[in-house]
Amino acid sequence: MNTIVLIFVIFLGGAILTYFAGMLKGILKEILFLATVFVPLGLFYTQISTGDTFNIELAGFALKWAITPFSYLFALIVISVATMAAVFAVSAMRGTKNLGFFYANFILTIMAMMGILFSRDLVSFFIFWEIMTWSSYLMVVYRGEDVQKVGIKYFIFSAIGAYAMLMAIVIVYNLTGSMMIDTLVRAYPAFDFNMQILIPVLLLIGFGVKSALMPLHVWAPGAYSHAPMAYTSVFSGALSKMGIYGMVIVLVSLISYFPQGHWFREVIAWMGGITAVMGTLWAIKQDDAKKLLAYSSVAQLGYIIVGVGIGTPLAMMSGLFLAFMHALFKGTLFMVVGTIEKQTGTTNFTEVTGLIRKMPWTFLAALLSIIALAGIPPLGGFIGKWMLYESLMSSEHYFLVIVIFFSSTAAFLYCYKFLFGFFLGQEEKEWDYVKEAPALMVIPMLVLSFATFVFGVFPGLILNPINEAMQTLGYANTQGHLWEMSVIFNDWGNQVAMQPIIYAIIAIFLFFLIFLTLKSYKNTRYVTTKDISSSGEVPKEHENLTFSINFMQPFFRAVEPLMKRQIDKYYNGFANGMEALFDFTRRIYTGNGQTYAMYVVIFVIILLLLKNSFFG
Amino acid sequence: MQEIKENLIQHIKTQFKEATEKVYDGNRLDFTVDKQCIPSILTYLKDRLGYIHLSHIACVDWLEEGKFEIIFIVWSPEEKMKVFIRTKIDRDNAVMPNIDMIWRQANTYEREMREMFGIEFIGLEAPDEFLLEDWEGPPPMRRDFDTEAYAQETFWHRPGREDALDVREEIIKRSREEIPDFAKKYSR
Amino acid sequence: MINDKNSQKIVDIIQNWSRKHSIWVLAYGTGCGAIEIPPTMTSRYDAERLGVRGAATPRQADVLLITGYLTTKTLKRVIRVYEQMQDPKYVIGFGSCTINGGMYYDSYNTIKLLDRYLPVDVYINGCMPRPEAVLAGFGKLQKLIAEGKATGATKYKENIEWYKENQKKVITNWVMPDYNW
Amino acid sequence: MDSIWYKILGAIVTVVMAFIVGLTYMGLSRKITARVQNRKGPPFYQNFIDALKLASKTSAIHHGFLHHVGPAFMMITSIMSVMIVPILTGDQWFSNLNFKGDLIFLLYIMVFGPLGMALGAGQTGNPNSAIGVTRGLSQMVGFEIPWVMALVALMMQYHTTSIVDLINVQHQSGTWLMFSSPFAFIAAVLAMLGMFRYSPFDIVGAPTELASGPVSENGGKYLFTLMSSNSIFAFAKLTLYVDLFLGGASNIPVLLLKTFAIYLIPMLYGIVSPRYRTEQAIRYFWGWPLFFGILAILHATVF
Repeated sequence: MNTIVLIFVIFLGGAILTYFAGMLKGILKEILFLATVFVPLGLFYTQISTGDTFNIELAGFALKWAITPFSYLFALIVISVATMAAVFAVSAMRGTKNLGFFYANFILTIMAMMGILFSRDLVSFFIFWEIMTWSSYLMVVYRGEDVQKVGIKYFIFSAIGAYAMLMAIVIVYNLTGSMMIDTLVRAYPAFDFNMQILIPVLLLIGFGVKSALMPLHVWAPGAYSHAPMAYTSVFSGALSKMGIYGMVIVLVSLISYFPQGHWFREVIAWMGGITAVMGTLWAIKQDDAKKLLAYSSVAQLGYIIVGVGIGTPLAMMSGLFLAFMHALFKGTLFMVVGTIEKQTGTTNFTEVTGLIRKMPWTFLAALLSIIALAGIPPLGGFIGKWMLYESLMSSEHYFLVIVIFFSSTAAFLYCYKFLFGFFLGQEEKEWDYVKEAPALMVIPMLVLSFATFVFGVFPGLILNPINEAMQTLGYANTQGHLWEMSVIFNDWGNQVAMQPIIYAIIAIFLFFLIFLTLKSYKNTRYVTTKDISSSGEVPKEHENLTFSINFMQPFFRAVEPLMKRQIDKYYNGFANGMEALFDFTRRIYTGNGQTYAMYVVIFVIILLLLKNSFFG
Repeated sequence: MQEIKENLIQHIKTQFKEATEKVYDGNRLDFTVDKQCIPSILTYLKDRLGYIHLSHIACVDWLEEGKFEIIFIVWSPEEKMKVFIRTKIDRDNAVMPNIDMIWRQANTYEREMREMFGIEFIGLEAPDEFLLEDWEGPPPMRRDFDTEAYAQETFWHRPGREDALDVREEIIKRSREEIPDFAKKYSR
Repeated sequence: MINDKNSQKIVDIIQNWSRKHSIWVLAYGTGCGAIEIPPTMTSRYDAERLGVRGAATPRQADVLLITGYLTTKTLKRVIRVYEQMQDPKYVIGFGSCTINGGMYYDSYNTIKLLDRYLPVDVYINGCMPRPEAVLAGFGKLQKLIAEGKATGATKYKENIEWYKENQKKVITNWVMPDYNW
Repeated sequence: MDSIWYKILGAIVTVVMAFIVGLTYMGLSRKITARVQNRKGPPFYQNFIDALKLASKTSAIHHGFLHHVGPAFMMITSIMSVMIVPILTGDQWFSNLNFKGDLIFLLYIMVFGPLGMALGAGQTGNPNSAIGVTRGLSQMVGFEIPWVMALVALMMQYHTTSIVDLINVQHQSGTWLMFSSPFAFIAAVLAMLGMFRYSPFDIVGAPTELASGPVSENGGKYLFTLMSSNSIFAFAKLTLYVDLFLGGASNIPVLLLKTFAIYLIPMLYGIVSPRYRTEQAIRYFWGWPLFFGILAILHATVF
């Protein structure tokens, strides 16, 4: 059997098996679950190389599954996040109800993502897209809280995206008579102007919803924060990248052949920039860690969209690099929140404080990921941001640079809030019972966060696949050295030019650490956080001195006018209008048989009149 | 002014028969009432007659009579009139009705009186200590509390100069100044 | 070489010189004495020219300046602040109240002798001492530091039992964390 | 091989020089402030005495590991920025570690230390520290905007992200960038007011209301490390301004003269100003400085 098919069979069988294995004894179903995640992904990583194909004829449509270097890159994202999240999920979800349901959906999501990456034709692409949407929707409503509000919102937006995409697919089939993506790409330059605009726009709506582009992002905060955290690290880390995946294909393979494509890209890039700013501002305001990370995901996807939207080789590379990095660090951060939720029972910054001495490894993972998120030098996020700035500069998007820079500076505010809120501050007696999470939860976080460090120092490890992927997309072949456009990389490619600087940083750091530790070592004491200089007052045990409510208040007083309007309001207004419309239709459908009979009579009369007047 | 005072006396007298008034010159008027009437007379003054401002609550220790006198001073910004409401309570059984639901700020005065005089206010919601931290002695503002003896007993004292000389002469010699006339009477 | 006595002496001289010329003061402004600090620090008397400068928190301060009477309630806070200061540290008692209780000699809740509770290096007498007197007090402290005689903190550590007993005698409800050096 | 040793030695000498110069400047600022207030003021070397005293404190406390390493984080930033900014132009010893695109690197490395320090301040558990940190971060978001606008204007005008290239531009054209792109200079100088945290932008430390904010739990050696890193950082920033707008310097006296001239701006502005509230400070930077930043970019697009 073809390995590609085998992978899907294992996934599908595994999903069904784990669903029914929910009744089984604990450890068995966990092993089953891990096996169904690891075996196919391992098969994929070892057995499949780019160029493998699989063709099938189904209901008159020719389906083609294959893997290109470009989809291989995204498959790497899926593999790295999904395996770690699976290990994390086993331990994190232990003891919850409906475990079989969770496992099955988890596997289905991964299968759908792999399917999207495999699909070379629009039909299977759409089918897998829908499977992904459905399984993620079921995960969003998994806990059964706020289903009305959050679930429906996610569902409606997904449906809008899916139908836009479906419409595009139908149009494409109408025009070309084929469902192959390659055919679409080849035929696109010959389409007439309206179709040339309409098809990308429809597709971009579909992909924009998943990648939480600005006007379509409103589902994201709720959905990200309501799904179980073990799943959200996949949701935000890998699943949102599927939108980026599609967007890159549309922007590069279609828009590039469109004469006015330049303006189109500009609009997308600016939308990404605005997404980044607004996502950041809203993230700062959140008091709930899940919501904060959700808005931060929106903002980070904004950066990626900026890079992808600009579309120069360097910008595209930075976008893809950031996509990879975002998957790593945001996956870790959601796992951190999941860990804290499991250990303390809450994710609110105003409640939990001072966990650093109780959960040091979790803190280390969070710290590394936050540094990567903030884009501070030795870690991976910095490389991506650097390339983004450089590309924006060289492509003369100067105001966009400032927008992005504002957003990434403001990101420090929520980065600090995240670390401070959970780990720093007063150590309260209330949380004395908290212990470090089990090793199975800590190890995936540490692996992913150290990966950000490794890729920050040796970005060539990712830049090589990105390089290959971009050459399949049609960027110029530069003997595998695309990254030399950026001044940051040195001649031998797979390392950063700042390597000596990184060594210098570490050397200076160690030097001063030794100085601080050795200087009057004996007389340096540790004192508890209750022993602070508080004007001589001794804080009593029940007195909480932590500063966590209204954390960034002065900043918000300054940016108040920006934050007044929330895009949700417009959607609510729109929804209210729709409701009024439906009310009106309900007045027509009274439920009375006689009225319907009357409608029929009136309709027939109108038809007759029309027939007489137009055709008579 | 006189008119206002008479009017006020009449009002109070009809409502509170046992109240005895004392008229002062200027904008001041005293009423002495029973301690049970205190909440009602203050409410009446505040709600009906416009005495909306509680200026002060004072306590006087009449040790010889064995009484505490508690004085409420209220003020009407419209009539520009100060009204003193006095009441006397037993020193041994110092219990007062609580009025901090009429004026919130009365709470502070009541806590202070509770600590300093040991007067119990019924239903006063302020459990913690207010001014005196870790105080274990008798209420210090009662007149039978001998503060000097207490201080002698509790704290160390630096022994004074045994010769108790007037060092001013020395200082004058050193700085070659003269003592001004008005200061001379203070020198020993 | 560092253990060599002579070189240690030289190091001591240099360190004492720096401590002498850089005095960061935490003014514990109780009572009326606090008002004498602003003129001392500002243009008229300008204590900064001697290296005397205000510190914001006890962690940064060298000198604890107690400007006036201490009730039993504030004594608790002062002890707390003194413990939070970093070695070497000095205490200046400021005004008659810290010396013998001053005008509060018969008060039921002010302590009369500060040096029974905290080791005072320098007293500045007067009620209130004028800024000139305050500067003279700082001068005296500088002299003591330079000579290595301002050893209040070591005295305190050596006689900690005695000080603790005295402190607990007036502060009956001892809720603060115990001494933690 | 020789050149590497030269560079390393040069970097160490630079750091020492930055420490001395920075502390001297801070001492001079105290002296000048005193003279403006009609006082005698401390001697200009007062800060060295203070630093020595802090270093010779015999005891120190910390509230946990991050608090312990916070000052070391701060020190990295200072030394890294001194090592990257070219101190003297055309000098083998003092050209330092600069490379292409170091301007962007500098922008990010400059926030690394404060953030590490902020984490240290966070672990102290002192609410004043946390409040100070939030104020500092908010203010940073404020002044970074005009500052980045000024830099972007320079970068787009001369198509480079390297400091050395910008210095070379000034050498070739013969005029300082201060005159050839004046709006960028104004925006950058206004941003500098916030960067140096003298009043009216001293909302982070704010000794009277926040008890010196993030450093309120640091004493002794920790405070010494912070103080020296602050002075080194100040020198690095001043040298950066000189390099960018005043044509760099070819020998040390000229460098000192130019840096001190720049340093006088925030200092003299600060002496006569009371403190802003946080949101006022942010709005200040988003007012005229932002306007000049936009002007600078327009100016750069026109030329």
